[in-house]
Amino acid sequence: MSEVSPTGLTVVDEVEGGGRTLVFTSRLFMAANTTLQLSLLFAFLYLRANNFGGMWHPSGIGTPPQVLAIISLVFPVITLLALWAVWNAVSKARVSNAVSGLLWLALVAAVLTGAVRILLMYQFNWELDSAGTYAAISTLWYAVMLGEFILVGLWLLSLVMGHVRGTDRLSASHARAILDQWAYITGVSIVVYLLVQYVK
Amino acid sequence: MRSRIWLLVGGVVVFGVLVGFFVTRFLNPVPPQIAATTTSNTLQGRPVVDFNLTTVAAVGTAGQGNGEHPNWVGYLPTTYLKVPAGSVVHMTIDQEDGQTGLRNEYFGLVRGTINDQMTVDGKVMGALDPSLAAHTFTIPDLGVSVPLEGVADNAPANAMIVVQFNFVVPNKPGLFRWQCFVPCAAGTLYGNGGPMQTLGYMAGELQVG
Amino acid sequence: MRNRRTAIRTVVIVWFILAVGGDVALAFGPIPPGQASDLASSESMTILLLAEIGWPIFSAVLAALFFTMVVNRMVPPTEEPSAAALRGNTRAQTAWIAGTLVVVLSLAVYGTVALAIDQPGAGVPTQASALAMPTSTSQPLEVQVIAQQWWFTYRYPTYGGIETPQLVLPVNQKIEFNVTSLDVVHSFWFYALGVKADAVPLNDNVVTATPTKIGTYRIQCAELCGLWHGNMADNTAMVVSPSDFAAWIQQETTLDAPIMKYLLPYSHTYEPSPTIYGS
Amino acid sequence: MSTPPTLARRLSEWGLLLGVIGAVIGFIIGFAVGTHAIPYSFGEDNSLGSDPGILLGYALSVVGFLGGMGFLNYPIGRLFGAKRPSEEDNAYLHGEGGGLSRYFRMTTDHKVIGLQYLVMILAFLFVGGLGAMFIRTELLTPSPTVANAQSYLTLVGLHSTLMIFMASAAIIGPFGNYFVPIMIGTRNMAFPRLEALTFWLLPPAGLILLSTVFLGGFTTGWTGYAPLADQNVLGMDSYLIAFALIGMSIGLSGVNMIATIMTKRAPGLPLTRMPIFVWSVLVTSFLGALAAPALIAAVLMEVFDRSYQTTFFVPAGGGSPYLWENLFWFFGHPEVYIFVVPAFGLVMEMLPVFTRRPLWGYRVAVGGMVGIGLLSFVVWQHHLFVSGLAPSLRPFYMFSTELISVPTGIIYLVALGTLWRARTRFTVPMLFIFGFFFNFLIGGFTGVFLSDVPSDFTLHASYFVQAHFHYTIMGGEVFALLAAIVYYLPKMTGRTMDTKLLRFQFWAVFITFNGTFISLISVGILGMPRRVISYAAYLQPLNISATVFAYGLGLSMALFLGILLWEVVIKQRVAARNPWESLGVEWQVPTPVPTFNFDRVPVAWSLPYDYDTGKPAADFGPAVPAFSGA
Repeated sequence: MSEVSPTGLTVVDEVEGGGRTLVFTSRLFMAANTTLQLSLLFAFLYLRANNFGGMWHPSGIGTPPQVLAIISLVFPVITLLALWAVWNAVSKARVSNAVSGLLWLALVAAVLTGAVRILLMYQFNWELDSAGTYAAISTLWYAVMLGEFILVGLWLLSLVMGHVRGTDRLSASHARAILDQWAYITGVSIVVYLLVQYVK
Repeated sequence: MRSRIWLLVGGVVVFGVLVGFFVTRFLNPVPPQIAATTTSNTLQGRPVVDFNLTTVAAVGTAGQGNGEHPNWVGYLPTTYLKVPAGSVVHMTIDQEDGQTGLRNEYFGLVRGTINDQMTVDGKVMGALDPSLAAHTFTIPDLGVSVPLEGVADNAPANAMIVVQFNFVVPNKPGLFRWQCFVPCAAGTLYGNGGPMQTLGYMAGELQVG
Repeated sequence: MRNRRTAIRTVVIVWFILAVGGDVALAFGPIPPGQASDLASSESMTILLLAEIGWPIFSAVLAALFFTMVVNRMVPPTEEPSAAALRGNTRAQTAWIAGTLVVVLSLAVYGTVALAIDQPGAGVPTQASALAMPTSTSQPLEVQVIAQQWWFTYRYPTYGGIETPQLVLPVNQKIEFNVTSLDVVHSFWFYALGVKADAVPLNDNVVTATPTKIGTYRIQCAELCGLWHGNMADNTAMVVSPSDFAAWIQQETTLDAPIMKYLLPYSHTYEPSPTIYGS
Repeated sequence: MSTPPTLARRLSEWGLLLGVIGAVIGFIIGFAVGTHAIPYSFGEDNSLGSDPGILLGYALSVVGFLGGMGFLNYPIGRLFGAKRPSEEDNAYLHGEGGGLSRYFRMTTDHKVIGLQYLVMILAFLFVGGLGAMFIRTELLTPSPTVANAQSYLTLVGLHSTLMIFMASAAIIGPFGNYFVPIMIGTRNMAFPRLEALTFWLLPPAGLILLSTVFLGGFTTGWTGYAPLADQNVLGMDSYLIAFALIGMSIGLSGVNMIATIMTKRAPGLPLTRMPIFVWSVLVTSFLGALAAPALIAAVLMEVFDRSYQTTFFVPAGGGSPYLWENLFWFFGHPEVYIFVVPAFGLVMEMLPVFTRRPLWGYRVAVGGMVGIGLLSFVVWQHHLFVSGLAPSLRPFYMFSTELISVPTGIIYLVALGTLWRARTRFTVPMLFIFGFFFNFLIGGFTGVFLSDVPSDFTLHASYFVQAHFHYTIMGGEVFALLAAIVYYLPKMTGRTMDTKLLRFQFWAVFITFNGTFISLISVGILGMPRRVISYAAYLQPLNISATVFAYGLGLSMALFLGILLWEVVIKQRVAARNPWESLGVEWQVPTPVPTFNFDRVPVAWSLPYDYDTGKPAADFGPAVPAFSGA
C-alpha cells in the first residue's frame, strides 16, 4: 500500500529483502568460506614447504586411490548439473514434475557424495602420531569439505521436502542460492583433490 | 522497589560466594609443606638439615591432587619444602622410577652441590650417563642440579636407588622453585606436560627461612 | 580572555613550550635499553627519534582537542560558519592526509634503513666460519642459546662446545647468538644488549650484538612457555674483560669435564629424543 | 490471536531451563563417546577424562543447549518439509506481547537481543575485571604471594580471553543489534534466528571458558601459542571450544549484519547517507566475516592435535609453531579493529549531537574506516617481528602497520572538524568521548614504537605492549562503550542513569585508568615481560603504583555498575523521550520502541546530522505520532 507523505514521497509499509537477500547472503558465506579454505591451503603449502624433520610425507603414507577420489568428484558434479537444470526451469517459471525429479536426482547424488567422501577420508594407511603432516592436513581438509557438503546437502533436503510436499514451492532465488553454494564447494573440492593427489 | 533491592543484594551475595569459592579453592590452594628435620652436626660451619624424598612412577592417591591424577609420576610425600636460612641441606632421594633419559644431556652433570658431587648407592659421582636418568632435582636459581639414576627395567620389583647430596641455601629468606629436567611426563608432548607443569608432582617450591 | 585571537595564540604558545620542553627533556633523559651494546644504542636511538617526532604531534593533537572543546565555550566564535564549511573542507582534509602520509612514509623509510644497517636479529645464520675462533673482535663469536622448559643453557662451540647454565661474554667482541629451543616457543631477552629473539624448536634464530659495557645483567624469557615462565630469568649474566672471559672458560671447561663425553655434538638445532610424546 | 499456543511455543517458555538440561545430556553423551569410542593413546593417565571426551562433550553440550533453547525446531521442521511457522508463532518468537520472559528465551527481536548482549557483555567485563584485580594484587610483590605460578597463568588466561570475548562484541553486539535496523529503517534483521543464535553462543562460551579451572586451567594466555597448547592439560580444551564459539558468533553476526545493511535499507536511503555508525558496523562485519574463519581453521587444527594426535604445530612431527602464529594473527589483527572500528562509529555518531553540528567530513570518515578495514588484513606479521620468521618481509609489515595510522588519523581530523567552533555540550557521554580520544591517542602513539622493528626489539612482549593495547581497547573501546551506555539507555530502557555522581565517576575512571597504564608503560620500557608472576626487584615501586591505581580503576568501574543498577534497575528513573535532542532516526521512534519498530517505514532520508537546519533525518509519513515533538 502507499500514501503520500508531507514531503510528497510515497510511504511504503515494509521493504522485503526476500530473494535478493538470500542470493546475496549465500555469496557472503562463500566469501567467509574462502578465508577458511585459504587458511587450509596456507597450512598445506607451508607444511609441505618446510617439511620439518622430514615428516611431511614419511614413507608408508599413501595417497587416496585415484578411482575413489575421482568418483567422489563425479557425484557432486551430477548434483550441480541437476541443480542448474532446476534453477533454469524455475527461473523460467516452468515448474513441472520434471523439477521434482531433478531435485530428487540432485539429492541422491549429494547423499552418495557424502558416502564416498567418508570412505575417502580413511584411505591413508597411517598410524596416528607418526603419519606426518601430509596425511593430517589432507584428512582435516577432507573432513571440512565433508562437513560443508553435509550442511548444503541438508539445505537441499529441506528444499526438496518443502517442494514435494507442496508446503514451500521452490523459488528461483532459492534455487540460485543453493546452486551457487554447491558450485562453490564442488569447485573447492576439485582443487583439494588436485592438491592431495598431485602436490604430495 | 524493596523487592528489587533484595534481588540485587541476593545477586551480590551469590556472586561474592562464587568469588570466595574460586579464591579459596583455586587461587592458591595452601599445600601441605614439609619442613626439614634438623640435625646436630654441621658442615662448613653451617647447621645440617635432612630431607628424604621418594620419586615414584605413579603417585596413586598419595599425591598432591588427592588422587586426581593417580597415574602421574611425582615426588613423595610432597614438593613443597621448607628449610631454615643459611643451612646445609642433606638431601636423600629414594629413586624408584625407571629410566627415561634426559632431553638436554647437560643436566647429567652434578652442579651446585658441595664439591659438585652426589652419592649414588654409596659411590661418589660427578655426572650420570644422561640416558640412565629418571629425574633431576634442580633448583635453577641456586644453581643446584642433580641427576637421579633410574631403576633398570630388568631390576627386581620395588628396587630403588638411593641418591644423597648436600647443598647450601642462602642466608636470605626467599621462595625458590625447583623442578625436574627429564621429560618424564609420559604421554604428554615432549614429556613436559601434566605432572611436569603441575605443582606437587614434578614441580615444587623450596621455602628458605 | 575576551579576545578569540589571544586565546588561540595562548594555546599555540602553550603547545610550543610543551613540545620543545618535552623534546629537550627527552634528549637529555636516559633512553632504554641503554648503551650496553651497539645494538642497544641503535635501538635507543630509534626510540629517542620516534619520541622526538611523536611528542610534538601528540601534544599538538591534544592542544587542538583542548582548543576545540574548551576555548569555543569560553570565547564563542563571532560569526557562524557556512553550511558548506560545516560539512567538510577538501583542502584541510587533503592537507591532513598528506601530512600524516609524509610522516608515516619517512618513519617507514628510517625504520627500513636502520633495519638494514644493524640487522637486529631474527636473521639468517652465518656460515660455519662463525664456528672458527674469531681472529678479530669484528668477527662474530658464536654463542648458542638453548631454551628449554624452564632454563636457558648456553653452548660455546669455539671452546670445545662446552655447555653452561650461565651466560658470560667478552666485552667489545661481536657475539652471534644462535637461539634455539628444545621444546616449546620461548624468547631470549637480554634487555641490556637490546637482544630479543624467539626460541623456536628445530629453528635457529640469529642475533648479533657487540657488548660494550662490563657488568652483570638480567636475562629472561619473553614468550609464555608454561608453568615456570615467570621464573625463567637469570640475574647473573655477565659481560667481562677478555682475560676474565678466558679464565671463566677455563673454569667451566674443568667443571664440564665429567659430562663432555655425553654431550651431543654441537649443532644449530637438536632433534628431540626419544619420542615427541615422552616415553 | 486466540489460537491455542503450539507445543513448541509452550516449551520455549522454558527455553533456558530446557537448554541447560539439553547441555547436560549433550555433555554426557559426547563425553562417553569421546572417552571410549575414539582411539586415543596418550593422556589416559588422567582421572578427569581424556581430551576427545572433553572436546566432544563440550561440543555436544552446546548443541544440546541450543536444541533445548529451540534453535533446531525450525531447521528440523524444514528438513521434513513442514509448513513455515504461522504468523502468530513468528510474532510470539519475536517477543510480541512483551513481558520479562522474552529476555530468557530465544527471541528474534533485535531490540531484545541488543539488551541481552548488553547484560552479557557487562558480565564478561566485570568478571574479567575481577581477574585483573587478582593479577594486580599478585604483582604487588616480585615473588608469588596470593597466587601460585599455576593459578596465576590460568588467571591471566581467563582475564585476557574473557576480555577478548567482551571486546569483540562490546559495541556491535548491544548497540549494533539494537540500533542498526532502526537506523536503516527496517523492521527486522535479515536473519532474525541467526541473530538470536549469535547471542546465545556467548553464554556457553563464557561458562565453558570459566570451567577450565576445574580441568587444571591453561597456561597459554589468550594467544594459545602452540606447541605449548598441545602440551597443556585438559583445561586447554575449554579455551579452544570457547574461542571457536566466539569465532562462529563473530562470523555469523558479521554475515547477518552485512546482509541486513546491504539488502534491507529503507527506500530513499543510499549507502552514502547511512548514519556513520551503520558504516562502522558494516566495515566491522566484513572484518568479522572474513577474519573469523581463519581462527576456526587454526582451532580445528589445534583440536586435531590434542585429540587426534596430528602434529600440525609440533616441529618434530613435521608441523610448525609459526603455522599457529600466522593463522592466529591473521585473525587476531583484524580482530583488534573489530574492537575499535565500531567505537569510532559510535563516537562520531554522538559527536554531532553534543556539538550541534553536522558531522564534518562524513565521506573521509567513511573512507578512513574502510581504509582501516582493508589495511588490517596485511599487518599481522608485526606480531612476529622477533620470531625469526621471514626477516626479509619485515620492512613491508613495518610499512603497512605504520600506514594504518593514516586512516586512523582521519578519525581525529573528523572529530576536530566537528568540534571546530562548536559550543560543545559537556554532558557525561561527551566526557567519555573526550576520554576516548585522549586514551586512543596514547594508544596510537605507543603503537608507532611497536610497529618500528628496531624499537620493537626492546618493547616486544613487554608490558609496553600490554599497556598499548589496554589503551586502545580499555581506554578506547570500553570508554566508548560507557559513553554509549549512558547515551542510549534512555532509548533502550526508557530510564536514565545520568546523574551528578556520574561526572565524578568519569574523572575517577579516567585518572585511575591513565595512572595504571602509564605506570605499566614505564614498567615495560624498563624491561618487564608480560605474563610473569616474578619480576626483577627494581620494578616493584612502579608495579605498586600500577596496582594502587588499578584498585581505584576497579572501584570506579564498580561505581559505574552501581549507578547503572541503582538508577535503571532499582529506582527506575524515567528519562525524557529525547534527552540529548538528537535528530537521529532512532530517537524519532517512540520509546519503548514498538515490537516492529515502525508502523510505516520512513522515507525521504537526509544525513541524520543536519543540526544547522534542525531538519530530522527521516519522514515518517502522514500522522505518525512518533514524529511529534522531535
